[in-house]
Amino acid sequence: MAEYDIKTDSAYAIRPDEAVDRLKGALLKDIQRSCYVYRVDCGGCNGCEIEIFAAITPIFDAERFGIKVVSSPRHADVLVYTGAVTRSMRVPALRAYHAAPEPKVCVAYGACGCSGGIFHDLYCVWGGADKILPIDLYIPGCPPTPPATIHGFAVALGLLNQKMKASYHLQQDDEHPQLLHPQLPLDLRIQVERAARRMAGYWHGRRIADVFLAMIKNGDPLKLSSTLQEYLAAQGDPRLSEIMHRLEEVYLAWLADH
Amino acid sequence: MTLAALIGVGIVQALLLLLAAPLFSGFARVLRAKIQNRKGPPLLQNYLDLVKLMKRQEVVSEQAGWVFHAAPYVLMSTMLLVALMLPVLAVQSPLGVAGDLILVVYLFALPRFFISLAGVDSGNPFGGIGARRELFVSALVEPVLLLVVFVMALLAGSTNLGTISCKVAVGALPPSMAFWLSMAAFAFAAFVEMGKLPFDLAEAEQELQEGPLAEYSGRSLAVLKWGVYLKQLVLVALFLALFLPFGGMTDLSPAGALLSVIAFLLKAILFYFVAAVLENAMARVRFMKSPAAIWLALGAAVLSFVFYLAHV
Amino acid sequence: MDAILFLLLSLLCYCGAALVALLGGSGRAARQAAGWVSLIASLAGAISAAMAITASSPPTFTLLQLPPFGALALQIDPLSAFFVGLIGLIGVATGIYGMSSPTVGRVVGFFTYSFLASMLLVVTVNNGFFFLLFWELMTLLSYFLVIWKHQDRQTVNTGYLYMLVAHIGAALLLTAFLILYRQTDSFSFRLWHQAWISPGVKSTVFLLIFVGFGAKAGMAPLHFWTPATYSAAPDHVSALMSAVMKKTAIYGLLRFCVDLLGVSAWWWGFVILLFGAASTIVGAFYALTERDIKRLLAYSSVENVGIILIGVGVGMFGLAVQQPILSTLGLLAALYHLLNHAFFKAMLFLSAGQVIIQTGTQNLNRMGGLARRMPWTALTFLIGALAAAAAPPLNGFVSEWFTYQALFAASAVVSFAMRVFAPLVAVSLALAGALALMVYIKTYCSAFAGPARSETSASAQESNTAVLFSLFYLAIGCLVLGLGAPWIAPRIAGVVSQIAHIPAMAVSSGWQVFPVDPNRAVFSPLLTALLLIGLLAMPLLLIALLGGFRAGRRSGVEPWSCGYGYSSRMSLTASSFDQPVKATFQLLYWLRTLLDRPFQVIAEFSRSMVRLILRAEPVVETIVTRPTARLVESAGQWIQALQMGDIRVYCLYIIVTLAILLFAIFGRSGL
Amino acid sequence: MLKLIREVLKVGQATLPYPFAPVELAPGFRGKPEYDPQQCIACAVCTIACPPNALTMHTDLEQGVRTWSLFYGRCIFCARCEEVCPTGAIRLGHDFELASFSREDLTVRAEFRLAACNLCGAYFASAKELEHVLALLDQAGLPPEDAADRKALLRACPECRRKTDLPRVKPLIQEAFNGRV
Amino acid sequence: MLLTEEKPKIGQKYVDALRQQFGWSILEEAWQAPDQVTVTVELNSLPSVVETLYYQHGGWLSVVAGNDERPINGHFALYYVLSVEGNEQTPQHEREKCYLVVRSLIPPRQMEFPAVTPRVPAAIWYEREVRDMFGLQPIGLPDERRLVLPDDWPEGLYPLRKDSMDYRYRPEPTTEDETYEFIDVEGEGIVQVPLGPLHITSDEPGHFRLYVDGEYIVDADYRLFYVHRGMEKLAETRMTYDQVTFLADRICGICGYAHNVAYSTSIERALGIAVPERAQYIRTILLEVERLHSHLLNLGLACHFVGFDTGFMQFFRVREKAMKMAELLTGTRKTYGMNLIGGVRRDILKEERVQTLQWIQELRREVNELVAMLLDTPNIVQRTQDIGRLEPKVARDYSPVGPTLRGSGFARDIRVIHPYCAYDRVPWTLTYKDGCDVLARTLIRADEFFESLSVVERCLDTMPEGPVLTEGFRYKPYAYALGYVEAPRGEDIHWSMLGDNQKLYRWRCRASSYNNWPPLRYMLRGNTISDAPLIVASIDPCYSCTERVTVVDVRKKKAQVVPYKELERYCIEKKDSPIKG
Repeated sequence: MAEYDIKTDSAYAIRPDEAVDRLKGALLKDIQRSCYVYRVDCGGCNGCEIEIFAAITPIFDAERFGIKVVSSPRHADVLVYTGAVTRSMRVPALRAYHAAPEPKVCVAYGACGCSGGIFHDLYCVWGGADKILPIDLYIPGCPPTPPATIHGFAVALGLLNQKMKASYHLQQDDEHPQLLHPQLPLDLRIQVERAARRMAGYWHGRRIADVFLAMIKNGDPLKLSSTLQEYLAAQGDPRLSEIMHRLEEVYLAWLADH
Repeated sequence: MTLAALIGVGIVQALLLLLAAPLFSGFARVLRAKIQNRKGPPLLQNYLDLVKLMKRQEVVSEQAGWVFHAAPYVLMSTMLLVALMLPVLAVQSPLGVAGDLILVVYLFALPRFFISLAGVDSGNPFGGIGARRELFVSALVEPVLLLVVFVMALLAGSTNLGTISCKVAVGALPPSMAFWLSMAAFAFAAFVEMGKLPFDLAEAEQELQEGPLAEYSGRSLAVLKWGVYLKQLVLVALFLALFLPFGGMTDLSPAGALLSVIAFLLKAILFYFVAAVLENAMARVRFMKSPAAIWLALGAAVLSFVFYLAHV
Repeated sequence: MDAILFLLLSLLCYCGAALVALLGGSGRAARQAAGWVSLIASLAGAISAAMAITASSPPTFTLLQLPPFGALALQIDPLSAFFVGLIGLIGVATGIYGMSSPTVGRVVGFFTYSFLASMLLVVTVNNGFFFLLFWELMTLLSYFLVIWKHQDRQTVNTGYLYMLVAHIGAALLLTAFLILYRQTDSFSFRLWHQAWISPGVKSTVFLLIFVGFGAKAGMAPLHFWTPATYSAAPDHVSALMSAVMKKTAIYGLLRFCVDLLGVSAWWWGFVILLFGAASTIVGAFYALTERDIKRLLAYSSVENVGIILIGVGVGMFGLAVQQPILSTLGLLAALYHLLNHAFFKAMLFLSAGQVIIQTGTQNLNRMGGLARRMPWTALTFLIGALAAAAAPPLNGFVSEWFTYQALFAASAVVSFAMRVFAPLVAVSLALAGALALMVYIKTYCSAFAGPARSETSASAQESNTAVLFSLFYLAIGCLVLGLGAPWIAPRIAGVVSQIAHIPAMAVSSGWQVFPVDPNRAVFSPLLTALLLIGLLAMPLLLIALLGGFRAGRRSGVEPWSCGYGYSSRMSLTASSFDQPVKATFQLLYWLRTLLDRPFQVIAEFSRSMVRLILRAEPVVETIVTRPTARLVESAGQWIQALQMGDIRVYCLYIIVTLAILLFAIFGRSGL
Repeated sequence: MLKLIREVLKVGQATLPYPFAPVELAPGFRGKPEYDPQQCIACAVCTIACPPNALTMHTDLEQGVRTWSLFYGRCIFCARCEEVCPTGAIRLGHDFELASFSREDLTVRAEFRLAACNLCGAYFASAKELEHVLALLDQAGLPPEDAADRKALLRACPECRRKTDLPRVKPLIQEAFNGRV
Repeated sequence: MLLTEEKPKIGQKYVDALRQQFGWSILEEAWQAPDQVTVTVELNSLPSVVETLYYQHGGWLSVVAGNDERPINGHFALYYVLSVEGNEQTPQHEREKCYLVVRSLIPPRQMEFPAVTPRVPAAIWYEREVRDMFGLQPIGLPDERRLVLPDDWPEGLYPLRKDSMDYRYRPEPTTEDETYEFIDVEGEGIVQVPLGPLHITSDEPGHFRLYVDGEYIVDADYRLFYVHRGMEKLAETRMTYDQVTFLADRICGICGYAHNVAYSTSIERALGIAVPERAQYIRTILLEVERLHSHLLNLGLACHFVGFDTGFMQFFRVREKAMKMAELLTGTRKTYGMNLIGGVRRDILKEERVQTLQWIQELRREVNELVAMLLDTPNIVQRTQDIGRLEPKVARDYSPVGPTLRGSGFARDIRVIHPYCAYDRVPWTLTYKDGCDVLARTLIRADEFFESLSVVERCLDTMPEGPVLTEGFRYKPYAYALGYVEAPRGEDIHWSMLGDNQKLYRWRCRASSYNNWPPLRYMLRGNTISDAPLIVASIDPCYSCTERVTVVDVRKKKAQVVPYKELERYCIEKKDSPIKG
């Protein structure tokens, strides 16, 4: 969608400046133990903003690393851009950029800040902070949790190393996807998994279905009921019992069909 | 002590105050974190901040004139001058030849003039409002401060800082109701002047985004912040010099010097501790209600004056 | 005689300047010529003062003898010399200013220079009758200056108000003088001083004189005419009125109450002290809420007169209780502040005048950003503002410091009233000081700092060289008066000892000044200034040590306004500045509104009364007024610009005053 | 004020030691989607389900290559991909430390080969997907001849399949139309 | 959708009353649910009908949706959604409460409609928005300014028209600086204080222009919708209707789940899906968990804005427990992504249940202590009492919602008026106060917090058995219905209309703050600058959901300029407000 990207020759547009780029390396050393952060909300949903707030509150306390959220971009060392950069926020965001002293670190925060997130190609957003200004660090997440925020700042300041690596996989010849529960008939597996998902959702459902299918697979079908009883007694969870019994019903119905 | 020795002590104490000011503010910052159940920044964080700010680029608004540039320097130099004059380490005023208590009180007005002016000069809308608030509050506090100064001066028979301090230190002023009330009123006035919550009206972060500080950046901000820290410590030192000048040197001796430094640090820590507890346990005063609180201090000051008249 | 010669020279030159201005046409050349002549006059005045102050006996010169009233003699004793010097020093500034300021045209020039001459006469004449005569002349001339620039109804009303107050004051003075005349059978100051007068009479005379001069000095609560008057007058006239004319009232107070009568009761000083304190408070509060720059400065003058009166009060109290230290301190503080105020207020008015010329408005809300357009004017205004706000170590602070010391000394004396009130007055002084700080920050901010709030303000031009010269002259005066205190204070103390007839006391040694007793307090303005400047090195050193100078600076960015586009309407306005004070001290402002009304009514009433008189007495008009008017009219076509009605009224005033005077005297001798 | 001080003293320091010690996460925490390219069959279900288009797929029919890509910078961690993935190739793990200096480091790409139609030779589906479907057919336990039939059909592209199937379907369609009309 | 005849139709009497009063102007009625009816009225009687419902039958304006129905029936359509609750004359037990949607069609050649705003002020923003998004001119609307679209958006391009543009089309900016015209307040020396879009206290962008005389706020104007991203268009284009739940989560980072539920229920109602009981309970639990952390956030921020940072930190410390609870129950702290059309994606098993119950105990105890501490803190009451008053009359005119409304003495909560999920099955009590000030609103939040704890507890204890998800329902083209939820900030309401391609035809989501913004101006007037952030925070605004502040006093039909002297007097005396009435 290149044709829809911003082309504006704005008075606020950022021109490349090599001198500033060179200074950035020195900056990191200076701000490693004292870092003033200014938040620039470019049209986020509030999730990111509140998580940044949460990162400075007692449980996570970013201030112990000398990180402080300041109220004026003039004081800022790091500008944190959240939100998908709406049209109305483009100029204010750039004003904040120009208002901050050079050099500075610009962080794109959250899915929207990194790329526009779920809004990435909409008419009223520009799709991420890096569309309008140079970004030094991306902190993905929707929203990034406070620990993720702290980790992100630590990476930005060079205190921790980046964990992410680009990966590119090329299909190999010996690559074969494994079948799930290959010993069980397909329709039984699918029926049980569906029932489990309907009863407990995709996440619990899969785990429960796996346990159940393992019981079928490993045990004697006739003894299933007692194995199940033992298992459920050990778990002591009435809801789990209900779900398992429903799966048992599905299994019994399947057995009856075959 | 000889004049030369006194001047030496003055220089030492001014440097001490200058260098220790960020430490004390850092201490307040750590206490603040502790009251919020946080781990908080390292004790020396303020130094790191200042050093960092020094190395940052300075961004200046197009509206700003030279007053804006001058203000931080005026603040620091004026506060250093006061630091030279206060009896901090010695019971005498090291630079008593320059002026007396009235001069000290008026010296606080000089940076206020410049900082407020700078707030407006920067063109920043909040800078102006901050300037207005700062001046309004100080207009209310000034009479309190002066009345207390007068009562103390009358008790001691001199407006000379060293004289008052000496007399209090050697117990020549019998502790009276007038003295205690003056102390309370002065402590309150100093607290307000320090710009601590609930009276940080000019720099109210949530209301005014740090007011006059908002437009500053880089080394100017560093000097300004340092100046503000120094001003706070100087106010504490002034309070201690007037009311609790115990432990100060009378002669120049290594032991005395060490003792006086330790005594001062302990007293200042105590003041900062109490101030930190108070400032973190309260909401900011609603600006238009701040006079009511200050009338109270004025009341205390007037009462101390009445007690002085009645020799109580 | 040398001093007298210079004085006469000065007078002549002022008259000459007036004539040059009047007859020289409206061109630049005439303006400059008049300015130069007046400059010579002022310098001559200053020299005369300098000579007289060191003279062993007061030089005197008798001009003529007018038997029933005594001799018209000029005498320059130290007190007179002090004021002659003041007029000369300020005259220098207005002279230079007048050379280039378009406001000082033909008529205004004429009146200005005659006004200066009249003031010289007021402070040097040593005869009650002539004092009053010149006093009236001074009032009349200043009245013409007030109504000259604007001829709208408001200004004319203002003129009436001014005249009314001045004449009520004059009437009181007249009464006092007549009482003294009855006691001594003479108008001669010397006789008044020597004669024995009963304390009761003295006190009556004191009260009359105090109120009479108080009104002229703009003391609260008789200050109400000042803002309107100063606001209406041309800027250099406001400067003269505030810096000098007001001070002649203080001169009168000192001359009559301290020098001639001698203080006979402790409450004289006490009353003055209280009125002084009230003036400081009222002046400061009202100045704060003004948005008209000249009204603001006028109210500030009220405050400063209050400070002067506090000094006078303490001094007189000291005389009454025979505490020469107290008297020395009080009167020293008063005279010193009087001098300081003249300097900084003249400068403030003159630079305000420049601002008004450039922006075309007196409304602070519509100025702004002038510091970038008029940097030098801004600098001088800033120095004036700092001095006026009593920022150490400028001159305003030095005299306030003396005032505080005087009050401190007063609170230590035995009198209970003083022990209670002196510290409270000090508190009011502190409050006024803090408010004054606010006033001047507000003024500087609204006019010079921040963004321009009007188009004229955005296109303002720097003042011309001559004006700047006069501004810098005054600014340097402020610095010298501040830093040179250890050398200037003893001179003033000498004057004090002469006025109060007490032995001279040391108030300074070396670099320090002190309140007679150096153990009580010392203050060294020069040392303070040097240290303040020297200590500026400390932050610079810190920056250098921490590598701060390597980081660059980027300027020219928009002020940060929360990410929104900046607009000049976001910057603080003058009205917005003082609102918290206004809201907190509502009562005070409510009082003003309440009191303003009757005064307006009185002014309106007197105006209609005058009309009535005029209509009822056409005879007087045909016989006296019209010929006088015609005479003045014939002085040039310029006179037509004046409203005829006004001239008639004020000629009438003079005539009525003189008639009463003559009647009183001859009526008595006839008996 | 006293209540506050009491509360403060009671609670003590609440700050977690992270990053010096790991944080405790809920077992069902939705962290970074972990992708197992071995298990992926490039069936595109996830890319269709993904609400923010963090998962995209590009099919190059000329080269016979399908590129699957995941951009963490756009991911909203909703786990729809996990929910719909038929082979469990993508699961949301507990990793949340995703900060990265470049967009590139936030991308995972995998390139898969396409299967060619055994009738016309055109590329039509991911080879792994085809293989997986065939394996499922085995697992479904269909009768052998039926299974072979289907397998043969599956190896053809949809176009060819339709053509092959036409004779069988035609009468059914006609019947349906007749019924209507 | 079709309803069998036996089901009672709640609200029939209002429709009958309308028919009686307006006769032939009432063209059609259609029932979407037993308590949802859409009445099509003749365009010219639209204002009268809405006014009648609003002021005579106790109606509250919930949302106005514009719709480009030209592909369906050749017209533009307007839907004025009112929650009609019976007027005060009706006895309490006889008050029927239903959603009555007034629909009008606008022929495309006309492109204008009579504005309702002059009769019902609450419609002001909605009609401005309709003008922005569809180019339909409200005739008689006093405010000509844009509301939603940014300043740099070209004239004449209306994003929500079906034929106007691709959803990805990004026109070049037309301007580099703001062109929005703020109201001009007369008065010597009035300073305009800008707050935002980047202000430390607003964690989201929005621009407030305070007109201050010294410290006092004489008037306020605002420009919001900095967060307008165009998600309604997105939902109608790129996404399928079942993906929109994940978009609805991201309307707001705090109360996203409420939107999610509102959206899901609107679709479920339109399609006639019976959501399993257990899913209803789980939704209720999560809605209340969301309220927990949202209210703690607001309490914390209220402390923060008055400079009581310790309180802020303490509330946030405790709030982490609510966040952990959310993480445990949903797998994420904020944007839960828990709903599918037809149910929820995760069940609550024993472990989660036990842990949650334990945290609830802890939260109850700790928050109890913190609230006591807060009220005990000197000057907190002084800072909040009589600050930011929302007079009941203003509230009635502007239809604010949630604690903002309940603080002004109205006992109005969607959970009671139009129960959904499990709210009619677990006992709980409604809180309202008549302080009309910040204190009242804050205390309501504190009370609601504890009530939410109880609701979660009771739901966990009484959760029914059964599945959590319904599958296998049929997609019905062009069905439409309302979904509504009482979010922490008030009623969220979604009006969804399905298309014919597994997508939505039109989605109108209205967040609670949208209705709370217009009366804010009245709350700000007469207070001081110190109070402004607090007052704004007291409506607990959510900029992103509203995506949008400039209010014009519609009763006076133009930007009302109160004489400055009057305001000055009012600021000082605090009585006889010149703005009232």
